Amino acid sequence: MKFKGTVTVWLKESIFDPQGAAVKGSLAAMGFKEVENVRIGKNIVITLEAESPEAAKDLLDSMARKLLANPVTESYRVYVEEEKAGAQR
Amino acid sequence: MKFKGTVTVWLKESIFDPQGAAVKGSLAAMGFKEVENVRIGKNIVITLEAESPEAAKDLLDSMARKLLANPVTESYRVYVEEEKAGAQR
Amino acid sequence: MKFGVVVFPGSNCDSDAYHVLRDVIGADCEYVWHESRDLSGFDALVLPGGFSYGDYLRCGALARFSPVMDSVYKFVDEGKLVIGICNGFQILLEAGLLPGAMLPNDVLEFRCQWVNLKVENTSTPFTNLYKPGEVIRVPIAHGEGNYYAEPEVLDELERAGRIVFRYVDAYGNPTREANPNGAARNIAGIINEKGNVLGLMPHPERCSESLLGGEDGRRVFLSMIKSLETGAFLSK
Amino acid sequence: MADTSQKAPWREMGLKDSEYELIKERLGREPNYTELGMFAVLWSEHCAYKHSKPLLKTLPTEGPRVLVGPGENAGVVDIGDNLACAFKIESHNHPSAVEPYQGAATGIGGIVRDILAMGARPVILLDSLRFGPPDDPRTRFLFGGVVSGIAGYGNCLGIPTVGGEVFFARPYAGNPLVNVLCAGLMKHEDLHRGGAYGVGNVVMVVGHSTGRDGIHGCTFASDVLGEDSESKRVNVQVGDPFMEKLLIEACLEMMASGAVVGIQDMGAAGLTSSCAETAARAGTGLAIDVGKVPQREGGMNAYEVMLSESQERMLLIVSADKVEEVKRIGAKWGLHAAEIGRVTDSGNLEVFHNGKLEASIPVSLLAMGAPEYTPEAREPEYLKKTRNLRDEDIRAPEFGELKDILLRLLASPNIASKEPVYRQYDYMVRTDTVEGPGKGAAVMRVKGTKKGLVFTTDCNGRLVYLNPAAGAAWAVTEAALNVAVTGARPLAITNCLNFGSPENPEIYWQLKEAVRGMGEACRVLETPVTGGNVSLYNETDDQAIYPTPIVGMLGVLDDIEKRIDPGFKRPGDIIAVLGKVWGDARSLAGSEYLEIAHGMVAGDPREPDLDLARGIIDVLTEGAGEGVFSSAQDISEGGLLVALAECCVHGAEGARGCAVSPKALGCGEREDIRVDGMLFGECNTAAVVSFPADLEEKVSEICKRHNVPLSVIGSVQGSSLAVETCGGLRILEVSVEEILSAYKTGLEKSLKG
Ligand SMILES: Nc1ncnc2c1ncn2[C@@H]1O[C@H](COP(=O)(O)OP(=O)(O)O)[C@@H](O)[C@H]1O
Ligand SMILES: [Mg+2]
Repeated sequence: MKFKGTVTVWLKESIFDPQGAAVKGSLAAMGFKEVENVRIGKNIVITLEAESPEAAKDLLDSMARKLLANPVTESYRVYVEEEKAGAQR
Repeated sequence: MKFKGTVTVWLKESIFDPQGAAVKGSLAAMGFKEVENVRIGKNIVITLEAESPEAAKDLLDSMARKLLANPVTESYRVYVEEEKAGAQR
Repeated sequence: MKFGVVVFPGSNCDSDAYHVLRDVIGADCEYVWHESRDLSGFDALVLPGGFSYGDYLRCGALARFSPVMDSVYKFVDEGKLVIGICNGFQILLEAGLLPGAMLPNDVLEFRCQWVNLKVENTSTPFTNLYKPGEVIRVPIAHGEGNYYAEPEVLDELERAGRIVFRYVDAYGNPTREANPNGAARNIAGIINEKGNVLGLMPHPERCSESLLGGEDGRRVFLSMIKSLETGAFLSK
Repeated sequence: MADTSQKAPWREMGLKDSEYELIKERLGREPNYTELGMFAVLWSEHCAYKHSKPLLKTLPTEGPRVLVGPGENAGVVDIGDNLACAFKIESHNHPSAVEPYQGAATGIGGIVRDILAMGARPVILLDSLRFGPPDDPRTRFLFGGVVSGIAGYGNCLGIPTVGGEVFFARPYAGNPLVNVLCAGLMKHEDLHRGGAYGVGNVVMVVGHSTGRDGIHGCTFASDVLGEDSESKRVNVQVGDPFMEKLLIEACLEMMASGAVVGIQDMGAAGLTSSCAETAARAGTGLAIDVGKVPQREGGMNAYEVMLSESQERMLLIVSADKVEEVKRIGAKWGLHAAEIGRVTDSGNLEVFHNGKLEASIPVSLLAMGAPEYTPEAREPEYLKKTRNLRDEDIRAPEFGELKDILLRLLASPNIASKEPVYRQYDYMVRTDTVEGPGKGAAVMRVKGTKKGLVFTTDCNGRLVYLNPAAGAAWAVTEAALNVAVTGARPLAITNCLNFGSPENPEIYWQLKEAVRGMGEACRVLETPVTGGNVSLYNETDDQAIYPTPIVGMLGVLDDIEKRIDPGFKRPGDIIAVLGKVWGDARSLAGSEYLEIAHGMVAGDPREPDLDLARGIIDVLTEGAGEGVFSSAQDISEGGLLVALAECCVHGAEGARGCAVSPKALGCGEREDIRVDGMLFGECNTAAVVSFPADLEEKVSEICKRHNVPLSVIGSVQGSSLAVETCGGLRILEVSVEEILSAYKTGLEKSLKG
């Protein structure tokens, strides 16, 4: 079966996110005063073959641990959905 | 009310994503042969004050259009959820 | 005649441009703080290289919202000259003053090196002192110089002679090997329709003195001065 | 506050029982938890130099050009024209081993703030790197991360990274070395110091807000901080180069405004060390309130604020009447500039939290009271074996093998071009780089003068491992010759002593010997030590690194137009060796050749002939000044043959080949000479020069005057590197294409495996 996995990667909460801070500053300067906080992370979408949703999730988890996220500074989450032919992102 | 908005930003499908290709290559070299495609995007999480979910969404949409995504190369999506105190990401 | 060099938070080639204009060429030149809104004293502006706002989010994306940019639009409307170098080019793209956008270098690395450029259009206020088709040597230093635009936009740029500099080999051919970052059609620099806004990734200010290994860049600034003095290639 | 008498929290913080007792005795009471934390960080090896101070005192630190020696944030050297250069090298090894990108990035951030603290504008960076074998996946991960971290931070700051080193060897596998040198320029009158002078002056924190980052995990005690601090604990700091760039501009503007009485970076141990050190230097006290420190996250206690290592912050001591000016400049650059306390005459560092006294410690005790240790030193066992390298242990290669050996040496990642590294660094920004990375030492112009500044970092850890005193002396000598072959005069050094655990007597012996060798070389070459850094405990699972005392050297060219470089210039030029090439088996000790061709790390490196080195430096600088030399290159890794190959690689169009015969070097006259020793020996006090034939007499006259042997060995010609024996037999010919291809692709190939 084919799956679409999404791994979201974030700087750990206690680590200052300079990008987010700079974007927040610009948003404020542009008049978006409602903004309280901005954090920027990565979204990695991987289409892959696997036997089952669980197997896909395990694979993605292992990719995240080994390559996609740096455990020292980042945390990650894995989501899996079945890929339907012609599905819209 | 306080909301947590997420703006995901992607390179348009028609544009080659070298970073995604490089990650795919690394994954293959590490033995993850099941991977068919990798694309990398940004995840921008913004906590903000707004009157209603619709108002929050409108604000986020406007931020995305003006700043968060570059319309020449990128597309975006906006998601909104109510921020619960102490909610886990 | 007076040049302004805009200083954004994080600009770092501002003093290089200033040095070349004032000390090497002897032009009248002043820094312009990014919060300034008055550009009335200036005839030409340099948006310098560097990492404005850390290049966070996207290169040039945050600088485009600096207060000075409102006045830059007016400045451009008035037909005055604006040159964006490296990060300055990225800011011009983000600001919509030039078409297209930058992607990360296809090598996925920052690249600092000398490149060969072909001067494709010498009928501009920025290149009128070069010979048509001349190949010059200029340094680049960027992580995101992979120029992108829709094919129709590229065709239009070609047709209108708005591709001013292209990455080429020593013989002037725009080969794949000569392209350091994957830019569409080997584009290194483009000009706007009106012909008064130039953006380029290479750094002419880094090769304006022989001591630094080459002087091919100096004529960019001298061309601007000549245009301003004579009115040649200036639109009104 | 937790009752510290119940357990022994100081042990978790890294203090010995005896140190805790000393604190109690000198303080006259038990320190509370916050105070203990402050002692623990300031009395750590990193801050207090407990094991190295007695040794460092033996290094020569004075000279007519030294304006500021060790003790301040960086050394400062007079370079003439009322200008001064501040420079220093520092390590970030341990953070880089954990998170290579951020570790290297914040390493740049830290050393740049040290230079800024002297009042100088930081203008130059060099990086000296050591990794494990290139075919190890861990090495590739570390290498990639470190190089992009340096690029990411340095490029954003707009400070060119103009040189450095990369060396791969097994002992660095678990413990890479990331040393970064920064240099800055200023006018003499702009010199600032890190002193909290003037009772009543205001203490300010400028730059980033303070967060919980970098507070070392082991210093947390859960009963004090509660469960949820566990998840918040992060020991790696994330750099924000954009903030650092703003900090540089803002601090320079603040200093120029005349508001700044004292300035100090906040590096290791953050607020604690910067407060204690500034007060100690000035003989004053400080009273600060951590509640006034801009915080990133709410609810930080005094302990956390005092120990935070959040990056991109500076401590300023400001005249009371200029505080508003400093705040205005801070606001202009979008930075915090917060008043946090005052200079007092109490001699104590008093820490309040919203008015409540949390800590009060005499600054002298905190900053200078740590004990000094002189541990046992014992000559290492391994030396018995490695020293014992005899002539017959090294199989002499057949002539037919020489070409292959040369090409393998050139492709060795330790010798091959480092372009895959430095092309990621913006080495041209600021438009002062006249000779960037790639050819040898970096040559920088100084705008508004005729001068050039020349920088290099050098150290061959393999030589130091085999003979610490000689190896460290070689590091100084090689650096000096690297500088001199540009035509510049070496002025002063900074150093970073990277060693294993000093509590191991064999390692302490290495350290002691290396410092002795370095000191001796610096004395003879008249290049005083203006500062530096010590990084100990570089080991994993009992595998210590090669002892690696890195030397960063500064030289000055009086006239930058008279510089020379290694590349041959004209066919027909005479090629000669200045100095002495031994050519015997011993000169192969610790050579790249021995490791690559024979798989051996062995031998007992000779000490450099320092008087000869001095002479060579005089010949090079004088000769360059008179314009006699076409090119010059020192002999180091890979020996004479690799030096010649490099002269070809960098040669001008049409002048890339040469034919040489080492006959004039004594081949055939001395019994102990062997071909591989002659061609690949590294421990030679020598340089290769080329010059037009009609200048031979002049060159020879200069050499005589300085007592330097001059041996003509061949000439620039053809398009290959050709070597003949004394008998006239051509034993080697390699085309320049083959040389270039091996040299240019070697590093990438070895990293790809
Ligand atoms: N990590 C690095 N960063 C920048 N430049 C480097 C680095 N490593 C080596 N280089 C440059 O490559 C050249 C050759 O290095 P090396 O063989 O160590 O030189 P040297 O002969 O000067 O000791 C030098 O110009 C050096 O500055
Ligand atoms: Mg060397």
